[in-house]
Amino acid sequence: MDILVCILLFSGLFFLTAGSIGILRFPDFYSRLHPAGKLDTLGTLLALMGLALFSLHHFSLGALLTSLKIMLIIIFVFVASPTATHAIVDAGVRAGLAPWTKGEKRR
Amino acid sequence: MKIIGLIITIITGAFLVYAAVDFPAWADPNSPASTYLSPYFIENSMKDTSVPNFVTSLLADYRGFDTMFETTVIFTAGLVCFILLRISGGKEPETRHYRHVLTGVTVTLKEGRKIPASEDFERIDDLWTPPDLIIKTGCRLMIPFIQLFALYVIAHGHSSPGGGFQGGVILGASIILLAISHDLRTALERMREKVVAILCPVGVAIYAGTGTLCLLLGLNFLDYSALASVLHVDPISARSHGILMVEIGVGIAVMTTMIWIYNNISSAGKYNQGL
Amino acid sequence: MSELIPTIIAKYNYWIYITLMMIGLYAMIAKNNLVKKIVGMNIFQTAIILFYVSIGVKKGATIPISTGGHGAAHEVVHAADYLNPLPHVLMLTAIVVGVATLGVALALALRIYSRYNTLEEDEILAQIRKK
Amino acid sequence: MSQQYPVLIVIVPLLSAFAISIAGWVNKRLCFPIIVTALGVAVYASVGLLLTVLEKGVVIYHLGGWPPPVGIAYYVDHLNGLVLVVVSLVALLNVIACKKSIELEFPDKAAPFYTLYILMVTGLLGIVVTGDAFNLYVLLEIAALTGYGLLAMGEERAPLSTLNYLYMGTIGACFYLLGVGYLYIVTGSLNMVDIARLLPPLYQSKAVLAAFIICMVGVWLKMAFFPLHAWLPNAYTHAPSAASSLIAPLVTKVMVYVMIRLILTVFTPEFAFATLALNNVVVWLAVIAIVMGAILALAERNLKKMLTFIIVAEVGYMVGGAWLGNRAGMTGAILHIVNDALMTLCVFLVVGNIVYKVKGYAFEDLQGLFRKMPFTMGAFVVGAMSIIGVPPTCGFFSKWYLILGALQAGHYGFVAALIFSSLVSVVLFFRIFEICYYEPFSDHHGHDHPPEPMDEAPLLMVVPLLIVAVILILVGLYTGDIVNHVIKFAIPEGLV
Repeated sequence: MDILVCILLFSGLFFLTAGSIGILRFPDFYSRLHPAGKLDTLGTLLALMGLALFSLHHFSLGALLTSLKIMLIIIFVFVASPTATHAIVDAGVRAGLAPWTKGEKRR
Repeated sequence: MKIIGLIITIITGAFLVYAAVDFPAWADPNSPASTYLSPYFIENSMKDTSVPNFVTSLLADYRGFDTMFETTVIFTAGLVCFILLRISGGKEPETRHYRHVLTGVTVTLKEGRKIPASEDFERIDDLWTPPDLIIKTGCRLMIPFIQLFALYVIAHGHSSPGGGFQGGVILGASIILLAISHDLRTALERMREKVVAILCPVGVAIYAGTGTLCLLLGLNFLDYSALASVLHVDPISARSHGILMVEIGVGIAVMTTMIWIYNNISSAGKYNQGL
Repeated sequence: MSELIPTIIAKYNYWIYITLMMIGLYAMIAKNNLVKKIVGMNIFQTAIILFYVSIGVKKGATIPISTGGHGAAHEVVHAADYLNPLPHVLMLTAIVVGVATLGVALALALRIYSRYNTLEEDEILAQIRKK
Repeated sequence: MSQQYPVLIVIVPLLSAFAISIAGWVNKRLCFPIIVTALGVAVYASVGLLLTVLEKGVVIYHLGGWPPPVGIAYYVDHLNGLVLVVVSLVALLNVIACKKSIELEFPDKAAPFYTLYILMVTGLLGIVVTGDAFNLYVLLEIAALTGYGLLAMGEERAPLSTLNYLYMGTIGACFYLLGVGYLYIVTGSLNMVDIARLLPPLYQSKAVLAAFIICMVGVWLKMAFFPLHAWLPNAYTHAPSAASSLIAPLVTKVMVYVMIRLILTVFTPEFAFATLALNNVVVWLAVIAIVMGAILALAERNLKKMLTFIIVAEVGYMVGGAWLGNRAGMTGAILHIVNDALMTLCVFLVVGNIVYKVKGYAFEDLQGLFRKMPFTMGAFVVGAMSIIGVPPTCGFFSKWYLILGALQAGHYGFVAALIFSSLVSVVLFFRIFEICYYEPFSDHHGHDHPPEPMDEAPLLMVVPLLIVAVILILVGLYTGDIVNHVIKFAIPEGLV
């Protein structure tokens, strides 16, 4: 059980870290949203799943309620985060921001 | 100006550092702040008000008078934004735009012309852009849950972190989310300006009115134990119920103020289109 | 020197708040853009909020909500187990005041922008002087 | 009911603010009667409270039924009893006098304007009546926020000068809050009387010193004490006349009250004057404030702006008087809070009337006003005499006490500054009298204009103004009673 929690947490943290590095390293607005949208969502999901499992460690009704709440958060993050990323991309397109192509300078 | 700013900043900072040397260390359990008044609140909150969340009992009862003015500050901010920005009685623009909902065809009308009254056309603005389907659906999915959570936060402020301010802000955020994901006109159809502007003082008046009710029942202002005779409970639970009453007032006031400020600032007082 | 370092470590919350506050103050005095000044003002207020909240911390204490819940009215509560709730309450008020001030300041900035079409203070003053 | 007076003073205006705000959406004609009734109740309650205090001594009111220091308490003693009466009276007279100009300037926003107005009065009354250091901060912010709203409604430059005021005001309030935080960290209490009880063993602590200085700087920022005054003249000049004639008399004076309250009650005079030995520095600052205020006023060719610089100088009077550190100086400062509120109200109401009729307040607009608006200008003469300090009016007596205090303290610079600024005021006001009285006759074209017919402002504006002018003289005549029965008890015995 503990090992599973650890694996989940660490993989979540790995994706979050990778996402942060990606935000810094990618060349332009749209490609930066790629790590920001996907990796953050996945990292949060995994980390929260780990926490939900961890709270079931000592099983009781209260602990079950807590992990249910965490599961609810997971669902909402899963809905909200891609929508938000989509909204930002949409705004970028409407503002007339051209995507980066190979050979251009970083923006 | 930069050099003057730097000099002033350094002098002030040095003075504050000089004063901080005499302060108790961080997280010191024996500092005067932790030993003089706070033990009273922690140890007697349950006995006095039967509220397990000490912050709530302190906020809405022991120092409820502060909180009443805090709510008034929020109301004032909404009112100031309104009085500064709202352009009332604005003329109708010369051309109006309508959109046929089913086909997406946009119709532009000169002044004086009318379209056949039907459900098929909706009024739009000059800078209107079609709301994105994904965003619309995503937000429509989230808003009911956000509002439900807000009500939970208001109602559960007695025994978990939360209360009127937090819940009110979340409630306001749900309406603002509607305005962002669709457009301001849609949000205004749900919450009309007049409703917002009247509910806001009503919310604060619920707070002040609860206090005044206590005064009329013969005790001091905001002494909720006076409500015991009205609510038919003992004075200690009366305090708990009084706190709930004022939290509801705060929630209403904060929610409407957030919406009010958003409406005014995002449309610069014209109320035609949001961001 | 041997006394200085423990002092610095033991009171680091004060140094952080002073630094933040001075950043805000500097932005308010030195920046030319009105919105940047508003941001500086907000940092300034946040620094004070941080200062107050850090007063309320106690070693070995938990958040100020009774662990017994509603049913445990007769349970003895030890003050040392809970954080000081008073600064939290005061700062709830200060946060609200900060938000209100921010709203009013932004409304004023909007009015100024619609009048002068700029938010740079020197350009606005030049426009006023021209008249 | 009389034991509820302290809270009624604040609650009745507050509740009426919500009523006005709602009435604005239902029936606009209800707003004015509500605001006048509410302020009338506030005046009644504050006068009743002052009489109770005179009879029985300090009145303490426990809000929420919690005794201090656990809860918030109101302490009403002679000092704030007096200031309460002044604040509520000024607000009542001003709203009646400004009804016409509010309706003229904001035809469709009168209701929010009245709401902000009465919220501001609530804030000011609350600042004066409260006995809790943090509660004072909250009310300070209410008064400030409403003030920004009211001031920014004015001419086109008003938003910019108000935003500058907002920056300075927020820094000032934050400094005050920080000072309270320092006091809280060393004492653990927020109640003013309780802090004063806990402080004496800590007088040597650097934190208390810092708390005192930070609070003072914050309060000085808010009251526009000289080097920190830059926001005041523009903000007040461009404001709508109804707002400036409320804010100019009250805000700076209430802040002076806060300073005196901090010195007398929280930190006690022993600490402020004896332990710190900052008196001389502050009094010299006040001297500079007075002189600079007078000189800057002399340079203006605009009646309203000139008056705002006079306010800067008057703040110098009060701060200097309070920091002289003796009984006479403190008496003068407290008396000057009362007098200055009334005489500033008088001259700003005159400006309001002039703006209502002439639509301007530059010196060129004032020509021939004595003939055109005799009653308004008559009141202006009384107000000006009071600012100059001519005997039957009240301004003379507070200056008398201030000079007495300065002589007692051996501070001749302050005496010289007072006399200098009085002389400058003479020049300032006689220059205006000359323009208002003689100018149309010195016509360049050489032929006489037919004398302009009398064109006085409406009765609703003139009558309150004349009442203020009469009060100015009455306060002057009864100064002895005010000092002997009220102010004498407001100053602690320790101060000689």
